[in-house]
Amino acid sequence: MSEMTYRDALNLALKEEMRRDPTVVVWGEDVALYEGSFKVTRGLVAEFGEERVKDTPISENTIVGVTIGAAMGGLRPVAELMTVNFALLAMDQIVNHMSKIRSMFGGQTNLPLVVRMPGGGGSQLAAQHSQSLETFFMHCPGLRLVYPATPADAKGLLKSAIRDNNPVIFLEHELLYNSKGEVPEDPEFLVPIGKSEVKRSGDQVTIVAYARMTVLALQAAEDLAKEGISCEVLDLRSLAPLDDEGIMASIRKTGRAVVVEECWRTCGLGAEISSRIFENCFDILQAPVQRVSGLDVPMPYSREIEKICIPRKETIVQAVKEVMQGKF
Amino acid sequence: MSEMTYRDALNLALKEEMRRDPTVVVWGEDVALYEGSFKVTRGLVAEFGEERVKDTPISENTIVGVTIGAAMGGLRPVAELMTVNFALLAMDQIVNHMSKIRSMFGGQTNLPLVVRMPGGGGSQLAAQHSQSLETFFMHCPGLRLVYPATPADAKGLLKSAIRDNNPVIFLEHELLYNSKGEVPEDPEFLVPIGKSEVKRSGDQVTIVAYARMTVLALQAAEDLAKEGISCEVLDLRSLAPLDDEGIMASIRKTGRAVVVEECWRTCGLGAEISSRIFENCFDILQAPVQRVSGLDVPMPYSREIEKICIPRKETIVQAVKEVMQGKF
Amino acid sequence: METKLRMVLPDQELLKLYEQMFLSREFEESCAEQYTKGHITGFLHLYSGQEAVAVGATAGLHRDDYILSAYREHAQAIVRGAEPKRVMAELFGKATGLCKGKGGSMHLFDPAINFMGGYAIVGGQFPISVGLAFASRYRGEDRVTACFFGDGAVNQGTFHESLNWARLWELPVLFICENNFYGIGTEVHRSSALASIHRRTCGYDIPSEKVDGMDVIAVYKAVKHAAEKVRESGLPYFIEAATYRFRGHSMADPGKYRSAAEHELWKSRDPIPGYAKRLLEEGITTREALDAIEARCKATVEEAVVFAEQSPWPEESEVWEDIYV
Amino acid sequence: METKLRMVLPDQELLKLYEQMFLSREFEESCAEQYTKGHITGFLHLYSGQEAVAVGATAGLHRDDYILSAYREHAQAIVRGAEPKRVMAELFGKATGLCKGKGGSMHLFDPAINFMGGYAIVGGQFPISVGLAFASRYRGEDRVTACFFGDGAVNQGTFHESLNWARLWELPVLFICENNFYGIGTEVHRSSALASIHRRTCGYDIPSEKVDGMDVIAVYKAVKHAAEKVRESGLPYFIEAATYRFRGHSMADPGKYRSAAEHELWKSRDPIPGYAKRLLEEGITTREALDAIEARCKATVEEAVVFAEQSPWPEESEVWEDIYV
Ligand SMILES: Cc1ncc(C[n+]2csc(CCOP(=O)(O)OP(=O)(O)O)c2C)c(N)n1
Ligand SMILES: Cc1ncc(C[n+]2csc(CCOP(=O)(O)OP(=O)(O)O)c2C)c(N)n1
Ligand SMILES: [Mg+2]
Ligand SMILES: [Mg+2]
Repeated sequence: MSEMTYRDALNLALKEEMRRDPTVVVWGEDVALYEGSFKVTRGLVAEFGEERVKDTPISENTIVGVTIGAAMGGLRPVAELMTVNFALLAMDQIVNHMSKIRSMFGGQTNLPLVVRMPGGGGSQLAAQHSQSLETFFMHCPGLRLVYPATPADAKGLLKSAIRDNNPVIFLEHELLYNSKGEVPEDPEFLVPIGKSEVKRSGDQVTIVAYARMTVLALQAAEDLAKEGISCEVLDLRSLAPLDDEGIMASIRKTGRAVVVEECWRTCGLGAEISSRIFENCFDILQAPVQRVSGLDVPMPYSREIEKICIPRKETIVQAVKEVMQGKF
Repeated sequence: MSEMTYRDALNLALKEEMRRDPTVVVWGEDVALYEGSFKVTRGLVAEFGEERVKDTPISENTIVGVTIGAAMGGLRPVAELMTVNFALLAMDQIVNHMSKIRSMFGGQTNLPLVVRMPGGGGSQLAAQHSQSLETFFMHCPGLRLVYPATPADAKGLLKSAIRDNNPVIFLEHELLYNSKGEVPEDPEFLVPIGKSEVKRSGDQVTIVAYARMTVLALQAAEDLAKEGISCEVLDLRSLAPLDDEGIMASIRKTGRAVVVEECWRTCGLGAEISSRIFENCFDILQAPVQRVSGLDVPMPYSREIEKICIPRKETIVQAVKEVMQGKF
Repeated sequence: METKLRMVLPDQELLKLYEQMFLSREFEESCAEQYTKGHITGFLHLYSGQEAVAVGATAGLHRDDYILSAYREHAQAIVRGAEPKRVMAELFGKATGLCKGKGGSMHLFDPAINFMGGYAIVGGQFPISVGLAFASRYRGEDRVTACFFGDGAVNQGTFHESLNWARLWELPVLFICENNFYGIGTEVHRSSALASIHRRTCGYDIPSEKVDGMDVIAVYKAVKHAAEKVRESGLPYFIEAATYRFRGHSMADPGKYRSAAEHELWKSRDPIPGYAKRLLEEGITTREALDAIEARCKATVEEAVVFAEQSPWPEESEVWEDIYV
Repeated sequence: METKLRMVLPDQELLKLYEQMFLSREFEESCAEQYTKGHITGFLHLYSGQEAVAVGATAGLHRDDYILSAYREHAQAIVRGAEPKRVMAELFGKATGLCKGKGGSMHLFDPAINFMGGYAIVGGQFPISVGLAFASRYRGEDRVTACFFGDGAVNQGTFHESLNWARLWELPVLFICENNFYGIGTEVHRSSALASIHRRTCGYDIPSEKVDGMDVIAVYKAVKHAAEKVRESGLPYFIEAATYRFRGHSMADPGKYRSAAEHELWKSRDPIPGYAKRLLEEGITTREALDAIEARCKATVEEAVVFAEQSPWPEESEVWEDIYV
């Protein structure tokens, strides 16, 4: 184990996998000479050279399409879209192509590729640069979708994603890059895709969360513990496939749930999780599931109003208290 | 009243609004000389000329962007994307621009525009041409979203959409174009955006549906009536804003709900509606809400397997029976 | 002056081109019939009239060069070597189809013959072609990626992004535009500011040329030459083949936007009888030999239909297969 | 031979250009300071070095011509007439900001002066500009739409789609590429196959030219001439202005990818002192007069900061406003 940032953990995962497998290549806007907008690709071009680590033009739909073609041609490309917001320019290649190619061609090709996308709000980047688009990808069958909360998961999931033979959308939270944690050094350390993790054990209520929302949930649980409320924090880690088993096991233990999502509330993934809990656990549910969500608004720039558009520790605490009060 | 098809009702709405307001212009791929892939724009270029009815290049993101610019410049453009599948090439202009412009510019401009998109599955058009993408638009704040089930609603909603000062995504179901119904002749006949309609009254269970799903729900209700089950069929008509009041009023009456959606189940709009029902009506709900959804798969071509991927009358009937049996 | 055929290819090869064009036409016309009977459903875009492009181009490529195309791709797949009966079964939606009945007419795919797909989103195949070309260069393979597309596709953003990219990364992509002068009902000068499509590569520093797409030999020579250039230089190249579809855009389109005169003019340039005449005039074959070829093609297509008819539907459980590995 | 300034514009106008450039620079440098103090947050892309483009171009346009730009647009907005204090308040996120604090640095908008927005998605403004141009033609207005963008933006699909569209529909769009040779850390020849950007319009039949973007008079003349052409012909035109940003891409970028020598070379061509020298040499003004102008600009910017500081935050309820009409 050694302590490192989420950024460095991702960087290490890339390096280890590139060392291990010469078919792993990396590209994206400014990932080579500039070493990435968020510096996740630092040192890659120096170690692996310009044929394996490539800068691309600002052409997002083509970045994804080239990644698909390269995967079809036998490589394991890892593309970076500078931020998830720009994935909206690539929805054609992501949804119309990446997610469907294996199936519509009758299983005759795999697409072992990863598209990394930093995302999330909270840095006063305004409406066009603050989106949490995880639900779009989760809604589309044919994709894997992961979104780590900790440096260890960041490393282990990225390595698994690169080795996976399915197309994986790999989300990274911009506000977590500098967060620190213990990361296993073993180059075979992998975190399985599709498995959630109980990040804090508790028995009165389950907070289901992911990525930065997990971090906030843990803080909320800490505060709530002081008030005598015991929360279990379940970090989804993978959004597709969703770990139904893990979710339901926790709810069966606690009987109450709060789902925290950074994305817009309406038709957000929280609704899906909440519905699944209602559908599968209604026999033991002690209160309606609560959703804590991003507000259904284009993100405003000003920090004083931006902050109320994103779930906070306080809003989670409040939701937990409500769910503790609620009953059927 | 006169009987006409869904297609002709849409065509009439376009003509009436173009006659009424010279700032209404129409464009899209093959909408002018070819009169539209689905012939919804038949006769328009003949009546209104080539400056008001325009063919565009195959450039979907730019079709939407030009529509935004024209709306900002004082027109009321009605764009057609040949099918909703191609909206994935325009998600940048739809989500990053259209939905946010008014808000991020502090309310200093409106975008009185409509983007029409035929969609839905069931014609063996395979994975890239059979999608039901309504949830993507519903998830994104800043847009209006409507999806009529009948010729009358098609006419009344399209006219309202054109007169609305917000950007409206107007979905049309490809399999409904030839369906017939009575349509009011009054050129001031408008269907309000945001209001659902009870298309069949009943008291034991509410089937919440939209577009072609409403048609199937009505057929299912007919069959169920013979078995003594009284269904109310609520046609949403507008997906954004969602008519919470209408939905809850019906559920409060029946105590049971089945939500039918053509789109993919995971993170589909059915999850949202189901969650809202659980959240708002759990006190009177007599059984868990059931979702009937499109399968979470890329649509296969072969008609023998395509048909099981889309909700059918039978699957709705079955879900209603289950919800009648179910209890908390 | 037309080149003498024997200066271009040996007799057997010349006859093979004829056979491939004839087979393609037979296949497509049979598809039309099966569509009318309701055996083929969905969208069906036929290639009749454009055969010289697929046949000439495929002959000009190596067998391990990749080929990608749009949704009007039956001929490209068959000429490259896809079994007609498995293609027909695919169109029927049967389990024995090339893609198990999951893709249908617009999504043929056969990696065994390096046919890397039919794509139904206009412009979708551009970046995928560029990616495949990168993979082959990276792996040190001596492969050209041939990317076919229509005149309507050149206004899609991916066209621009991918041409720039292919030149910038110096990738062996051969872009082949089948200019049949219409994208559905829209004539090329109503969609492209510069209707001379091959000239549109000037902004990417990609050399281009125009070829008569109704002349299989002209296409063959141009593509062979271009593919050699791509292979030697490692750089992209662009060919515009002027051609015509004899049918509507798809089976749903009566094609009324084209004048009878225009249609007749192009019909008179039908690549198949024109080429037959040349073969006969230059003494390469006899009418009897051609008859035999034609009969063989007809039989192949008939067998394909029977095979497709008799094949089973996919199992319902198949809908959950082939999505994830 | 440089033209004599007085042959180009009256003295007052010449001085106004100086004042606008100086004000822009002052404004941007003050922003940098406010960012360091934490008063401005988010992304901040400064314009220092490029002033001759915004100032020369705006002077070459009519006041009712539309202007659209990307996210490095403070100067374009201010030069066009946006109040510096309301722009600064916007950057502070205050309720008195140009967009009520909702847009921030990248999304200035002021329809009263026909400044139709800063867009933060690279390439987002292309189609919107085309749509505005269509609206003005449709309404019979005599308006040019000037669309500013960077060298990095030309590889986006919308560039291609929109140039083709503007020419095809014959719309009065003046495309102005501010080529500062870098898109973030990527030099233009590493992103564009044809690094000479103005030549990329050949595929759309749009005339284009290149101008020295460090020379406000050259930009003014080129834009004025181009705008006249656009107005007369109703057709698009394209200008590439070669320029340089003196700072990193945004405040987060130390800009290490550019050599000190390159930086120095461009610094020596700083459009502001160079132009001052010309004004003095040609006897159009005096050092004292320039000092007075400069003092006035400084005062304006200082007032803007005070205004921004003292302005209130938006109410929380504002998050629900301005989304729907
Ligand atoms: C992105 C996208 N937009 C629109 C369509 C609908 N469409 C199918 S084919 C076609 C015309 C394409 O014309 P062209 O590229 O010339 O090919 P051709 O059909 O002539 O072979 C259009 C608009 C589509 N399939 N994909
Ligand atoms: C679609 C999209 N992709 C990527 C980005 C990230 N990004 C912001 S600015 C920029 C570089 C743009 O360079 P250029 O067009 O030359 O403008 P400059 O910054 O030099 O003024 C990039 C890649 C973005 N904002 N939008
Ligand atoms: Mg064509
Ligand atoms: Mg630049």
